[in-house]
Amino acid sequence: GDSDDGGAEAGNSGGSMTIAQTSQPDALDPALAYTSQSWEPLWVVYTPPLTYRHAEGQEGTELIPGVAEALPEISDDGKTYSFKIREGLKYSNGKPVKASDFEHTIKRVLNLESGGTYLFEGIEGATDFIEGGDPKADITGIEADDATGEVTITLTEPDGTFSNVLATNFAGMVPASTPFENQSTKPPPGVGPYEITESVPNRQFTLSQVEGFDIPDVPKGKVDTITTRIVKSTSRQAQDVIGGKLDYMQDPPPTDLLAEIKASHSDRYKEWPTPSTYYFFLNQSIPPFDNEQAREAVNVAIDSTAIARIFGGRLKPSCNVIPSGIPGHEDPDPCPFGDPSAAGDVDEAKRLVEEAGVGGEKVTVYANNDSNRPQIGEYYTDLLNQIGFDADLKIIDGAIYFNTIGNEKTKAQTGLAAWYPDFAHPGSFLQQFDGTAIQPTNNSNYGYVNDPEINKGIADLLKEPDVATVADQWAELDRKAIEKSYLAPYGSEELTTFMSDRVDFDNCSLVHPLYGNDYTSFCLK
Amino acid sequence: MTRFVVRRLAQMLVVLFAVSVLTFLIFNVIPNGDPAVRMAGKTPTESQVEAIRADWGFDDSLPVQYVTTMEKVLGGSAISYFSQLNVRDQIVEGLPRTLSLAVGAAVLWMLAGVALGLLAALRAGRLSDRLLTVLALVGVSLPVFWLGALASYYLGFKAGWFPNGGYVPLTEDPLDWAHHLVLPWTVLAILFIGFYSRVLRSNVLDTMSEDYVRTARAKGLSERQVLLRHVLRNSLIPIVTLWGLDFGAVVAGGAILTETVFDLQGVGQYAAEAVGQLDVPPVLAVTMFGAFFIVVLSTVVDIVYAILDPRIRLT
Amino acid sequence: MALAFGALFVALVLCALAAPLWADLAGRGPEATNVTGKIEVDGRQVDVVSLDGTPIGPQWRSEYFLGADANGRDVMVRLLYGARNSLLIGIAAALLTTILATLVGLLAGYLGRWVDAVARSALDVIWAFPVILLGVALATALAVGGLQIGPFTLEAGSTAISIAVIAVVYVPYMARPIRGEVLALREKEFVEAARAQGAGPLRTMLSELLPNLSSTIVVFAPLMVANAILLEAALSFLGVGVVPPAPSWGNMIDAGVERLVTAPHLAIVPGAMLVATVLALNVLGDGVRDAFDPRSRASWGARRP
Amino acid sequence: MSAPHVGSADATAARVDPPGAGEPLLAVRDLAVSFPTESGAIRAVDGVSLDLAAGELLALVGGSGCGKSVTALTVMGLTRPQGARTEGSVHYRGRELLDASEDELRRVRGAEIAMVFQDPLSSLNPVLRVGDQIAEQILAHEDVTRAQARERAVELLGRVGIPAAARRAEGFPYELSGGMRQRAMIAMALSCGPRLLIADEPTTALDVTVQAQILDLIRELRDETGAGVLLITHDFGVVAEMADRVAVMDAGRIVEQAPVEEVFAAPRHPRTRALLDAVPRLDDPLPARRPPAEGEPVLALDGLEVAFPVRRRLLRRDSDLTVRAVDGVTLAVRPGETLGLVGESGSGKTTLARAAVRLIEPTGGTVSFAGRDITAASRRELQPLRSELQIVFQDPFGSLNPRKRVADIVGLPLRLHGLSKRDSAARVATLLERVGLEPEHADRWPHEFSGGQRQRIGIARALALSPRLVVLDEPVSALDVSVQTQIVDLLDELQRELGLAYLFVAHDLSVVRQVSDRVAVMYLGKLMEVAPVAELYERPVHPYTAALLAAIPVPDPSRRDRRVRGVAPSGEPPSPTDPPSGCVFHPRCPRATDVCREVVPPLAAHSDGHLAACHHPLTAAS
Ligand SMILES: Nc1ncnc2c1ncn2[C@@H]1O[C@H](COP(=O)(O)OP(=O)(O)OP(=O)(O)O)[C@@H](O)[C@H]1O
Ligand SMILES: Nc1ncnc2c1ncn2[C@@H]1O[C@H](COP(=O)(O)OP(=O)(O)OP(=O)(O)O)[C@@H](O)[C@H]1O
Ligand SMILES: [Mg+2]
Ligand SMILES: [Mg+2]
Repeated sequence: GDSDDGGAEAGNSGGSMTIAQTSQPDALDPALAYTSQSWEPLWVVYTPPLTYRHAEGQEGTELIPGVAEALPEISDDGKTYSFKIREGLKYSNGKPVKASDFEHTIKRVLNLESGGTYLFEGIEGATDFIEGGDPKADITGIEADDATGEVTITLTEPDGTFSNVLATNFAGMVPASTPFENQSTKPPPGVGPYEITESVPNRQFTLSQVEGFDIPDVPKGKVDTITTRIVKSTSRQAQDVIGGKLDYMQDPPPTDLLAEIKASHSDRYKEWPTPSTYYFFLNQSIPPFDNEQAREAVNVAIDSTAIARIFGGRLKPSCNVIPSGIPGHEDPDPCPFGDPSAAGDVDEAKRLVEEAGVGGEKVTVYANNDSNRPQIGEYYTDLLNQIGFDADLKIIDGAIYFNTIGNEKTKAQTGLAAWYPDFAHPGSFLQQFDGTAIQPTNNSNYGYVNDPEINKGIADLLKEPDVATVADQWAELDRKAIEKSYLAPYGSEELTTFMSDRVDFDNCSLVHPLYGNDYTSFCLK
Repeated sequence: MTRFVVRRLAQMLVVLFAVSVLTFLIFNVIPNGDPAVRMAGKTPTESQVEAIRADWGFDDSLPVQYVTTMEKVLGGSAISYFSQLNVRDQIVEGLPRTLSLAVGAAVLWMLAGVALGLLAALRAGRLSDRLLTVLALVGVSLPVFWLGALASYYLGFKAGWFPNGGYVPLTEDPLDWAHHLVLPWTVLAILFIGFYSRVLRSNVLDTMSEDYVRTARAKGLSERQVLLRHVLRNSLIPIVTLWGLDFGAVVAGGAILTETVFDLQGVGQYAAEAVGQLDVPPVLAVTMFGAFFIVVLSTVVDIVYAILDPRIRLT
Repeated sequence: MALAFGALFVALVLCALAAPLWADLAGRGPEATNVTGKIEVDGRQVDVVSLDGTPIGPQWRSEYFLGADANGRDVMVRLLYGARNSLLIGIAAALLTTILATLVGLLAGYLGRWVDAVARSALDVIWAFPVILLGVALATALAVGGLQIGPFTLEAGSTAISIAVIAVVYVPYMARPIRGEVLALREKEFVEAARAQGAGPLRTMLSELLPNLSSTIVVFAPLMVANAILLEAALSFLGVGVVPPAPSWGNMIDAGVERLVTAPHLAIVPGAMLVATVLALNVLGDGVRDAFDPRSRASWGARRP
Repeated sequence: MSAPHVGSADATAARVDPPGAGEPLLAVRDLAVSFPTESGAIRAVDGVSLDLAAGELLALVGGSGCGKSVTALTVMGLTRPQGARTEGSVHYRGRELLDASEDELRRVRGAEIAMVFQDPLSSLNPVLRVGDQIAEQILAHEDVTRAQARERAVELLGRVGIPAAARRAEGFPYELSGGMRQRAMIAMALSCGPRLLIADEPTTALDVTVQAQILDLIRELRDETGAGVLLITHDFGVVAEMADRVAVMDAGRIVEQAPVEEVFAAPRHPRTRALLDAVPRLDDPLPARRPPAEGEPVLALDGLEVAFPVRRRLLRRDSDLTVRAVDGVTLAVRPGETLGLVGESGSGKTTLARAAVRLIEPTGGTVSFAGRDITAASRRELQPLRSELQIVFQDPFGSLNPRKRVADIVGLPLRLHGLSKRDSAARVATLLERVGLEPEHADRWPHEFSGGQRQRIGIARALALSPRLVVLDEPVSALDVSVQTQIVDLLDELQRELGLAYLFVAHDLSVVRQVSDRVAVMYLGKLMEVAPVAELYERPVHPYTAALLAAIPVPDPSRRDRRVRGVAPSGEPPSPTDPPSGCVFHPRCPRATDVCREVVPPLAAHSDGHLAACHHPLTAAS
């Protein structure tokens, strides 16, 4: 991990790049942004108190001090976190960074109804602040002293993930003058190697390098400007990267062009594993998947290699919940329902369905319309039909898909789901199977998994601040969930880096395990 | 005239009102989940949802909600449920793109349609007429989205003659603007070229058998004068009005498929995406904008028609 | 020429009807996936869908005659079953449009007064609604929730939704000319004659006016079917028509354009079928118009978005 | 090129060609014209030979479809665009026109040979200004500026008697009345001083009073310019009035060609004789009619008013207007009698007829049928009366539903009155026989019948339920003269046998004279005069009636000069949206005085059963 200013030596500095995203990021405001599309650029614009090392693989999951001088001091009861803001730190607009800005940053998250609210609800007084609705009110659990730069946070309960929370983009520092409004069209200044200098929604936004940015272990970036264009079709993006009109595309090239890219442009294309879990949720609150055998049948029948082909090979088959790269991951040996890299056993599955007495039951499969997803849905629907169900498919726009299946009234029986972590912590995955977290709407426990043992296990393990010590216990919970077929996982997606000829691909395409391609590593030949 | 316009304006308001109510109802009466919950993001809390609900007035009765929403839409302060972006800004952003597409295509289809239609009429019954008929019918039978996708890939990406989609503002680089739009224009126009050439052909044939054309010949006008001043002029009147209506329809959303296929990101594409997301404010706004455009143009067309053809009365 | 294309259309319908026969021959149904399967080509076992997801091309034999799609399904079988869906929706929607439009046109044109005013405003409203947007809006909203109108339940995702949406969208295109024609007919002396004999409005409309609308209706019918098929394809292309895995030409094209590079047949074949069908109907319609009302341009008023 | 300036009076003399050594202006020899069609060639003209000298007026007469128009069009090369094949020769001033190049022909057309067509509305381009359409022709032939041409156009319009010509030149054809349009057409024809004028039924579409004016105009112009005129017509009255010589055409051939007196005095060809015989004449003896029946009127109209709202036009500031199509008409039809109703087009005859059978709602006054007030009767209340009160329509094509068989058309009233299918079929058969058709015709479609046969079907339908009164709205106007006679005879016969009463509407005074017991004259929605038929035709009291009678061309060339000129009303009927004050006829009336302008004359009795609405009746004076 000796990557002090890692990128500065390799590759040239200067120049500008034009890159593409498929749709306007959900927000260009750190308080609100909550997708990998927005986190990828915002990571290099808004540095939180803590951050992750700009490095690949396991090394990249290491927490390092960001705006904070050092990692926080945690009290013995695990409820108090304190850190000090680095001295002399400035925002991209030249104004000094103050300790009280931190409280303002968190207030914005809580006040703006951000998706990240839940992360900070454990702070003392946070719920009162939210309910009060008054942005000027104080959050009692946050003490900031501008004179010393000291920040102290008090939690109501110990939370082993809170250091990671302090490293999420939501905690990316913004000045206390930032209004309590979505700032996507005029993003506020931040502390980071880049600042957003232009933002035309749905068209493009531009990151420009910040003079004088200096935080140890956070690279300063190489190219002067990075302009992100919104180009709706990945096929066009890929064609333009091939033709040199774009320098980089965030999304994977469409399956259709992969073969050609791999054949002719392998020198500027790579695939890398993500800590993600792709699975079919199986709703155990309603028939037929309230029946364990019926769920098992699905697990037995699934052919991950078939789905891998639909992904154009960009899927690493696996059979458990916590993906590799995340503490607590442990490949079960053997997988309870057969090797994920081999074909499924349709006959056995048929038998199980028969035995469970659910043959011929109507099942509606839900899928979203993002790339490849309908096709997976079609595969899955046919598979369910093959093993004896009477299945149809319902395809819902990606923008409302998760709300739809997360609504109790939808009564979604089964369908596609995938999970990318908010931070490198097994809890981030298993929380989805926490029965106590089930909500009537916006539920993310799509399968309504409610196993007291698992619920308790999660609650206990989350209290432990040091994940490493309880990694095998997390793995145990994982195994329990899949043995009971609470879900039908089939693998982790592999994402890609595909760049134009102009880019110095070999030296300048660092892939961070959580944030993906690291813009500070980008450089031109 | 003034009274006609006033009456049409009143009718227009009624139609627009009905369109807005209908759109609103389509998305509100039919059960499709709670927009507040949808807006709240990945892991919302109950209080958050409540807050959104209060802010957008989702708890109010439908008529009140309608009024609230329409106030926002018409006042230009409506924002998308999802992107939180101002809807009017987005429409204003997309409009030059949609207009560039529509105007170019409309000019193209008018010119080509008239040329081919006239040619077919003059050659009526001969082989070239049959050929043009078949071509025209093929034209009206080609689905835009299919043709567009093929053209964009084969002529754009494969052959590299044209950009494979996208838009460059006219003000930025007029040549590049046109270069980006050649394929979309053509693809969108083909349907109308087929259609217009057929209409013009039959208009011309009908007009040629009119008594006043015989009169024109009896006056000793040259065939060219007869054709231009009498036949074509009269045959074009209905076409001009059609043109107005079609142009309105194209701007108002008829170009959705073309915009989507060529990723022009105009108003139509914006609406299509919003519809998929059940994002009511943009859909309402675009529908209102589109309906407004259609209604205004049809009024204009009526007036133009009455000017071109003095026999027509405005009712 | 019209006859030849009429015959082509009939042939297409017959092919669609014979879809199960071909499915038998090909050995798999329209929705049967076969992502990891292999078939024998020139004595070698070949993946139907390669490891990087590229489906096999046309084999020109009963199995995978036109190749496979990305899920390893038989394109030919899907094409034929897709024809069933496309034609069913097209014809049913056109039928419904015709019935609605005739009804509206007849009532509005003959009864006049407030009936006409209401009908015209309703048509204006539908007309002012951008067609595709209306289609997509209705279909999306219905697809999520379904709809219950009295005893009729439109289940989400059913073809009935597409049919209803398409039918409604095109009503103004046909109702307006019919209304115009009724207005003209109403002034004809034979209608007066019937009234002079004491015939009531219902009788006048049904036995005096309706028969005289038949040529208009006949002229419109093929064009309406053509338009409905195209709109269905457009809706399916936008993902709100026929719901996969059930095939329709529109959703096949939609899936196909994603594979233009590696498997162009996926987009070209259903597109060509669509064009052939619509062209057949258009030529037929053109011929019918020439035969039935050579001077009227009304039918060219039936347009599509 | 020194085209004579037709606007100047002294141009006339210069224009007369010296009769060039026997060389006629136009000489047509063995002209044959055929049109290729899918079902074989149609030989429309089959050997026509004609001569026309300068200054001469040759009338080409013949029944409908005999090839008159095709002959005329072929002379100008205007059948070429329709793909006609021609044989024979057309010599114009020594030049062969049949095989002339399009360019040569173009120079002749309009400049030397000009043509006036039958329907002036459809013959003018609806979207171009009248003045421009005339100027266009001048520009095509003469080297003048656009402004000069327009100026000439205005002059020409004034010359053919269009008041306020400059303003009219700026107008569009639809803004002119029928007569004005035909004048404009003539102005256009004259614009380049043609030597030959071909007028194809120039007055057929016009009212008699206007027809008289147009014919006068043509004659005057011929006298002034000395041009040869080929006048096509089917009306022997017009022939007698106008022609120097007559060519009678039948089935594509000229069957007789002679000076006009000869043709009338001693028609040689049977076809000529047949045509002449069919012409109704005002000087025929009145047919013997039963004395008008007494008793309660079957139909009584009292102060009947029908007004229609009129819509505005773009860019014209009319206020909200109504047309008072029928304006306070009081009239009665007695049992078994025929009441003729005449009037010029637009005078409200049809409206009155339709209101009488309650097809339209009167806006004022009452309609009584057999003593019962039916003004406000509902459809249900009317239903039983429908059997007794019937109507026959003008258009034999429009009044039969093209999609129904004759049996269903004639059977409709029967079925509506509850007859079974079988009974009604039997009755239909007898009805068809009764009107001179075959029972087998019941299974045919209307389009399989000729105009006359269709009108018979319409009559059969009206008779189906043994009515007491039949309203006949121009039952013969759309028919050929010979067919007219047959239908009139049929009606007469039926009346005698069934004791029907007729309200017989027509614009043709000669026909009305033949069938009526009494005649009512309408003008602009008002009754002008009602009288027994002999009274009315012999001693008209109202100047308007007198004018109408005077305007009818008499089919007798020997009486040509005795026609009373100047009695025919000047001008045309004013717009019904804006009727004149006082007596509506006063602007056209030679006897009008101040009182006529201010006071509406009441319908007053002048002798027994002779009523007229006039301040200055003709009784004493004439
Ligand atoms: N363009 C054409 N094609 C085929 N047949 C035609 C054409 N023009 C005229 N005819 C036929 O030629 C015949 C003579 O027509 P024409 O118009 O000369 O009659 P007409 O004597 O002028 O009759 P009318 O008194 O009705 O005007 C008719 O039978 C008509 O149907
Ligand atoms: N439905 C209507 N709406 C408006 N105006 C009408 C209507 N019907 C008739 N008129 C007008 O009323 C007047 C009388 O018309 P009507 O048809 O009764 O005349 P007519 O004497 O029968 O003439 P013609 O000899 O041409 O048949 C005309 O000016 C006509 O334009
Ligand atoms: Mg003629
Ligand atoms: Mg009339």
